[in-house]
Amino acid sequence: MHHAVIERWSQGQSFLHRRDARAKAAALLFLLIAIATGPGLPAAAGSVYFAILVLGFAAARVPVLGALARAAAVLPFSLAFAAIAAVSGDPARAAILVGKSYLSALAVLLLVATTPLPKLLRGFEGIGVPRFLLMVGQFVYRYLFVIAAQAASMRLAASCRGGFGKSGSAHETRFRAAAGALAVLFARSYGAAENIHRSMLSRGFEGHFHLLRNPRFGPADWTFLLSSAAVAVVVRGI
Amino acid sequence: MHIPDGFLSTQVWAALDVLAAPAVGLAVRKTRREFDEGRIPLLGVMGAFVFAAQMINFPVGIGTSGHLVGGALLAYVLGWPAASVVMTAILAIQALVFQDGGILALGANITNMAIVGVLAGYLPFHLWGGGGATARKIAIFAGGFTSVLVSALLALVQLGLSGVPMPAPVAGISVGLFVVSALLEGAITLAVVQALETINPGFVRTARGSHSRGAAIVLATAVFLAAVGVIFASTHPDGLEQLAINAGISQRATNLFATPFADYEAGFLQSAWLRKAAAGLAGLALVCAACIGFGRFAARKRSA
Amino acid sequence: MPESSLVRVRNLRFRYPDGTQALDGVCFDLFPGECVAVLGPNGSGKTTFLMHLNGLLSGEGEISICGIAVQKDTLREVRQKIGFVFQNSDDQLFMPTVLDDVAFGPLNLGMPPEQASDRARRALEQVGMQHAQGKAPYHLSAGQKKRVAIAGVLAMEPAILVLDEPTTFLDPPGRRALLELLKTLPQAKLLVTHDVGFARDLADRAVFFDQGNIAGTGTVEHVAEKCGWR
Amino acid sequence: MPESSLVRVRNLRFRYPDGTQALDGVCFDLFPGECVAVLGPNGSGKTTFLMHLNGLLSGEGEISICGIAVQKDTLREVRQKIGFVFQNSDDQLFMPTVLDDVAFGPLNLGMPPEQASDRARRALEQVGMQHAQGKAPYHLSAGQKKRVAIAGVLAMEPAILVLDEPTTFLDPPGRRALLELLKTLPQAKLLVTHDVGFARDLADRAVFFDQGNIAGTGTVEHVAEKCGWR
Ligand SMILES: Nc1ncnc2c1ncn2[C@@H]1O[C@H](COP(=O)(O)OP(=O)(O)OP(=O)(O)O)[C@@H](O)[C@H]1O
Ligand SMILES: Nc1ncnc2c1ncn2[C@@H]1O[C@H](COP(=O)(O)OP(=O)(O)OP(=O)(O)O)[C@@H](O)[C@H]1O
Ligand SMILES: [Mg+2]
Ligand SMILES: [Mg+2]
Repeated sequence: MHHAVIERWSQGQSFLHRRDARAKAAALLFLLIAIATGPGLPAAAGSVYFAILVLGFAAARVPVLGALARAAAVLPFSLAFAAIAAVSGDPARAAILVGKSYLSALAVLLLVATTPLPKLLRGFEGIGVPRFLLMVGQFVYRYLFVIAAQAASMRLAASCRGGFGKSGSAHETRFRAAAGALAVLFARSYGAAENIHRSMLSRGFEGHFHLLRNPRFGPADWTFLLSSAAVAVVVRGI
Repeated sequence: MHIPDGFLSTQVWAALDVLAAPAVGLAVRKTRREFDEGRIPLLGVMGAFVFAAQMINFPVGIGTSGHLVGGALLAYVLGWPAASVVMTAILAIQALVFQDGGILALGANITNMAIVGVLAGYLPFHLWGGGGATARKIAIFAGGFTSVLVSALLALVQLGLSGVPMPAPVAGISVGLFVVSALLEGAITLAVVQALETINPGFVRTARGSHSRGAAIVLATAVFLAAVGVIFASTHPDGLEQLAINAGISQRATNLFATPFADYEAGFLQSAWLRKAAAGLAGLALVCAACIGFGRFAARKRSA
Repeated sequence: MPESSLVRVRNLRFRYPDGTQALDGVCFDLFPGECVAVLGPNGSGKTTFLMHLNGLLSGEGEISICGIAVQKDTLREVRQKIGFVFQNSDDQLFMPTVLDDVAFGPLNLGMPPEQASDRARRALEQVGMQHAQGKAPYHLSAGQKKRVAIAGVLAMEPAILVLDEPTTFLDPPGRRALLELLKTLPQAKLLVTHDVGFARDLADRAVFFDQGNIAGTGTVEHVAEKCGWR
Repeated sequence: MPESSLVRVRNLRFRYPDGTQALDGVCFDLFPGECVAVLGPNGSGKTTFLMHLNGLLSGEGEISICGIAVQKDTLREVRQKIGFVFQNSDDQLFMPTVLDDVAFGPLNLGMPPEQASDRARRALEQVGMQHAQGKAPYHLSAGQKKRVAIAGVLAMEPAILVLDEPTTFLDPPGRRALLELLKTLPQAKLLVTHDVGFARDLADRAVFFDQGNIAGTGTVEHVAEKCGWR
């Protein structure tokens, strides 16, 4: 699956991997804001951002080509609008749309490829995001894999008997079948949630999540944060 | 439609981030009042369900298929505040892990889908869901329909306000496509709710038909404003501003937005472009505030 | 006599996009009336192998089902010949009533509704579930769900039945009842299972998967012995 | 000697809100060091019975765990004494990493993080999974998941282990490894299973549930024989 690769990358041990999640998240914000608020996107600034990000991936020992390809996930959306812009006589804007969105996606990818998601979410708590919301996010991510595997086998099972989507029986039958599959998936998810709750109670849960270790924000993290901010400001000025 | 970074102008994304943060905060507070931390797994697993639901394709017609978006369905099952929280978590994970939607644009995407989309999906259900069987069906369908339509139109407005070129034919085609996918969402939501009720009638909340005319008007206004916004933002570059001036909000809005930006760059506000943007944003903010305000009112009524 | 083999696989190789070599040169035959057990550790490629048989995945090598080569344009025909019963019946039962569910396949084959529900009824009789026609599948017991899932596949009148871990969630009487049911079904069967006792009672022979290839073949007893599997 | 029984249940009755009488006067004792297998058909009330032991459900009758009556105000104590391993490991491994998950219980007991992670590490060693500390639970195999789930329970240092269908999803070597692991754990055990062979290898005696009550008791062999269970 798509995410599995990113997760593997995030398990690395490089300098970037070892930085505190809060430092990396803040550095990402600086970079994104620099890209977003820059006046247009001069080729020079764009290339420098790109070079910095590529260096980042290389330093983190994440396959650069793989990362470049993954960040291309934004391109269909961007290219569609860029085409419209170009046709309506604004080719400069078209280039900006594609450039800015791709660079931003690449920057986000560098963060998640060097920070396991649970650590990242915990880092956000330090920035003031409500813990409740983060815990919901953590559970979404955890059970994504479980429920998606169930959905995949349902789709498979259906396709062995003609599938939901393709032609064959009446449109309505297949529509109802797909709705039924979702309802069954829903009921199974609901049951899983109840079992999880039971299992939490059995292990002494009393209404509040206690978490292990709060990461330390060390001097190296400060250095990293401040220098990335400085770089972002300088490059924006190009 | 998940807007990536690089598309929205600074004013638009910043304003929407500022708007979305307290809205999500409010939703979290309300959710915590109803669900304790022990129910976090339920919210999380339901979020995972909405994610996974994209893998089940529904036949649409000649060769194409669509899937559930889920905002309205979540609201019917969990109530709107929890549904907003779950959708917010989903959008954040999509932005981070799947590069689907931007980080700076997260406020915009949350506003469109997790806040306004969920409220717009919940409202019809709240209003008419308590009526007879037919009324209930219509309400469920309408909820799915409006949630997707309003979210998509808002996204289009934001893009238009940000100056992303959108010639009239493109805007027209987009709106047409949105209507189709909104109809599909309505149909899927209804079909899934019906199937769920054969499994366990307890899953879907019972709505109190309040028949509040005011709320219906708010809903209709939200949809209408969003639609009008799209048309003006695209076909009449200055139309939105004109509308705002007519409504008398332009001046006030400019002042409202002037304060935070005043130190940033003095002459900045002179630009007509910014006035237009400010007016548009103020309009958006009004729509959102109305939806949120009504949501609070509705929730109070239900718990009463 | 390769002509008569219902499933004929030669030199099948498959690599998942992430680089896992899941199948590495599998050759296999299933003859009419036979029941073959597929044994092997978790992750050895058994499910991946099954998914090739009806074209849900496609790797290198030759596969033919009842003499039809599995290719894009023959999928419809192939999927009618080979019926899959999944491990978790909930994956498979999604229509609001048992009858609707069993008729889903035949309707997809383009059969008129009358005829499809006749077929569905007949399949339900075959598994002894005709009394449950109007029930909602989600509320049946584990054993009943398994029977309905099998009926859903039988309704397509396949020549071959493929079962992935059919005994999961069943209590011993349920397991025994399933065994009896499967013995009465005339189709050739391919049975993936970790339950060696069940395989021994049902299968004529066994193949043992290991790291994407068949590492042993013979009677269930013999294979289990040789591969340290019990 | 009822004083020394770790689990003491008298006349337990429970009816689900929908009217199903799931338990109908169950009496049961578990003594230190014992391993008791709970057999019985689907829907006979086994899981419902287990859920009463740590107060997840509460019906009429008396239950005490290590001499403590199970009541609202003793739940904290009781839940530390009795450790539950659920059927589906995915439901039990809900934290993002293996170490976080195993430390979840100790942290809930109010232990400081340092000490909790020490305990978690020790529990992981006990099940032979110390190398997987930092992994995400969904990247583990079925057998590994089961081990981590057991570690999560052992980290609370319970006096009693309760296992609901522990062999589901395991291949034969995984099942055998689990058997060996459980044999080395000193706790008294209560084991619900449909796998009679597994019960025979592990349990000192068995009780047979039927329609919400205990219909037979004795050695596994004897109960299986008497109740037609194999
Ligand atoms: N979608 C996938 N992408 C990448 N690798 C996969 C995928 N599905 C399975 N694999 C890998 O392919 C190999 C074979 O998997 P398969 O599911 O066929 O095993 P199996 O024999 O059916 O195991 P089990 O007894 O657990 O069902 C394993 O190494 C597995 O991790
Ligand atoms: N939440 C519930 N509401 C109503 N009835 C229930 C509920 N859970 C279980 N039951 C019913 O209570 C009875 C006992 O169920 P229980 O789950 O305890 O059986 P079991 O012996 O564990 O079965 P299995 O071997 O299938 O796990 C069954 O008739 C079941 O249908
Ligand atoms: Mg398999
Ligand atoms: Mg049970």
